[in-house]
Amino acid sequence: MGEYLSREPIAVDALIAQAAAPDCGGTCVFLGTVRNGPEESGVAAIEYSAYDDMAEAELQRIVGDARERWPGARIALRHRLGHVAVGEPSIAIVAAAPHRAQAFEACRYVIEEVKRRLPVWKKEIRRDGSEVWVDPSGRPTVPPGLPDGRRPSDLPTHA
Amino acid sequence: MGEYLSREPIAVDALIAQAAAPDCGGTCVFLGTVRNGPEESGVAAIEYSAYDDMAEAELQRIVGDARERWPGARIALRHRLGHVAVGEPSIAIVAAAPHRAQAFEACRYVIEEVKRRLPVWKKEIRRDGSEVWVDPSGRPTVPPGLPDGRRPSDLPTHA
Amino acid sequence: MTVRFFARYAELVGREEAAVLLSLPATVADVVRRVREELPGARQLPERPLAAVNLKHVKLDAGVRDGDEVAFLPPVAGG
Amino acid sequence: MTVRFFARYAELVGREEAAVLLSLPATVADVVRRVREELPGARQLPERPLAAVNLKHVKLDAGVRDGDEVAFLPPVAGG
Repeated sequence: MGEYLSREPIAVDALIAQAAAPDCGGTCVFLGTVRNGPEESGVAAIEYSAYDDMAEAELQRIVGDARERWPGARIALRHRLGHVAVGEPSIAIVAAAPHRAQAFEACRYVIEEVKRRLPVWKKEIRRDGSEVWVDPSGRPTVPPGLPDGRRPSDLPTHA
Repeated sequence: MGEYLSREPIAVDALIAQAAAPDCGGTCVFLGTVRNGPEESGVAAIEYSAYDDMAEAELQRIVGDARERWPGARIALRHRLGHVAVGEPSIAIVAAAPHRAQAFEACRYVIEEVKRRLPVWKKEIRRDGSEVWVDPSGRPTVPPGLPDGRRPSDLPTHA
Repeated sequence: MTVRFFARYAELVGREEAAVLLSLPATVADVVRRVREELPGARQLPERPLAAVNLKHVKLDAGVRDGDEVAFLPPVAGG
Repeated sequence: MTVRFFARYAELVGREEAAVLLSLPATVADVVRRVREELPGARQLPERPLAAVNLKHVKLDAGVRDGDEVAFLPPVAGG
């Protein structure tokens, strides 16, 4: 895989070190973690799959866009694929910048674009052994055999 | 010292683990790092000092306020005192929450309140051995012997 | 051109890839129509899926050319 | 009551702590005035410094009581 996708656990410290620079006084990190909260009890793990080549390209575009918007920002990112257990991060984004506002804004921009654009999918692995595709909100999609249950106007459109 | 102030290097990973919980899917971390950028060339380190008892109390109040505003959020924080070298974090704030918006907002709130309220002061240690108190923006304060150079209306007022 | 299916769509169609011949000029919407007609299981795909051509998101009225890689993407869930 | 000075203010006043006697009722502003009159070096403190009483930020018109810990704080620079 390329720079951004990985099947290994994410080393957050190494990613922070990668973004660091002497002129960067503020660093914002976002970690997305597989959760097992009241909305999704019984989750043991999530299996992440991707359209690998496009996901790498899309992450390059997203990071490139962020660097253009916040020219002082240094960004490091890792998205994990494959089996990710509850409590482990599936994504880590680090944005270091001369001042903290830029770091927060760049980091937030990257995760929002990831959620909007990245061709990655999640299958929940339940403790009872069952598996279910989950939609972007983390809820199970309609069972196979039915269309998405979304009208065309709900689908994101992209330029 | 108490829960929040420390003279030891900050273990960011341990702080992230402290805030983690199975129902928290988003974690936002802020690191404030001693910088040596174009605006402050020649900085070797910063010596942080505090009104220790008040700083601990103020951090407890800030974290308490954040927990009240974002009830699902779990917050961990460490502020370093003493000699902190360029590139090392002087503060680390971790906010974990069920959803990412809460994590970002709670983390940002805590650092903004820290900047506004925390009785901590910085003395820059330059590479040439000189030392200078720096004001909140990181610029040297006026030399001793003159008043702050701020009119009363510039001073933050607190309830 | 090559058409690729991912995640739940690959399960619905029962395959991850298909070769499709179309008379040009044609759009992504034409590819969707052809795939839904010709591949068993593909009728279960939405009529207006999220689509990509050559690793970029596109709208359904985007043109396709010989040699393009067209992909149908379930709602994305990264992060 | 006890008055404490921090960081640059401690350097200006040449000490970190002083005991101050005031007739009550009195405010933090009265403490500032007394300190600026009585302690050498304290005239260099601003007339309206940031202040705290018993570990809490206060305005200068806040009242003080016997036994209070009053602190004068240079502009804060934490984080």
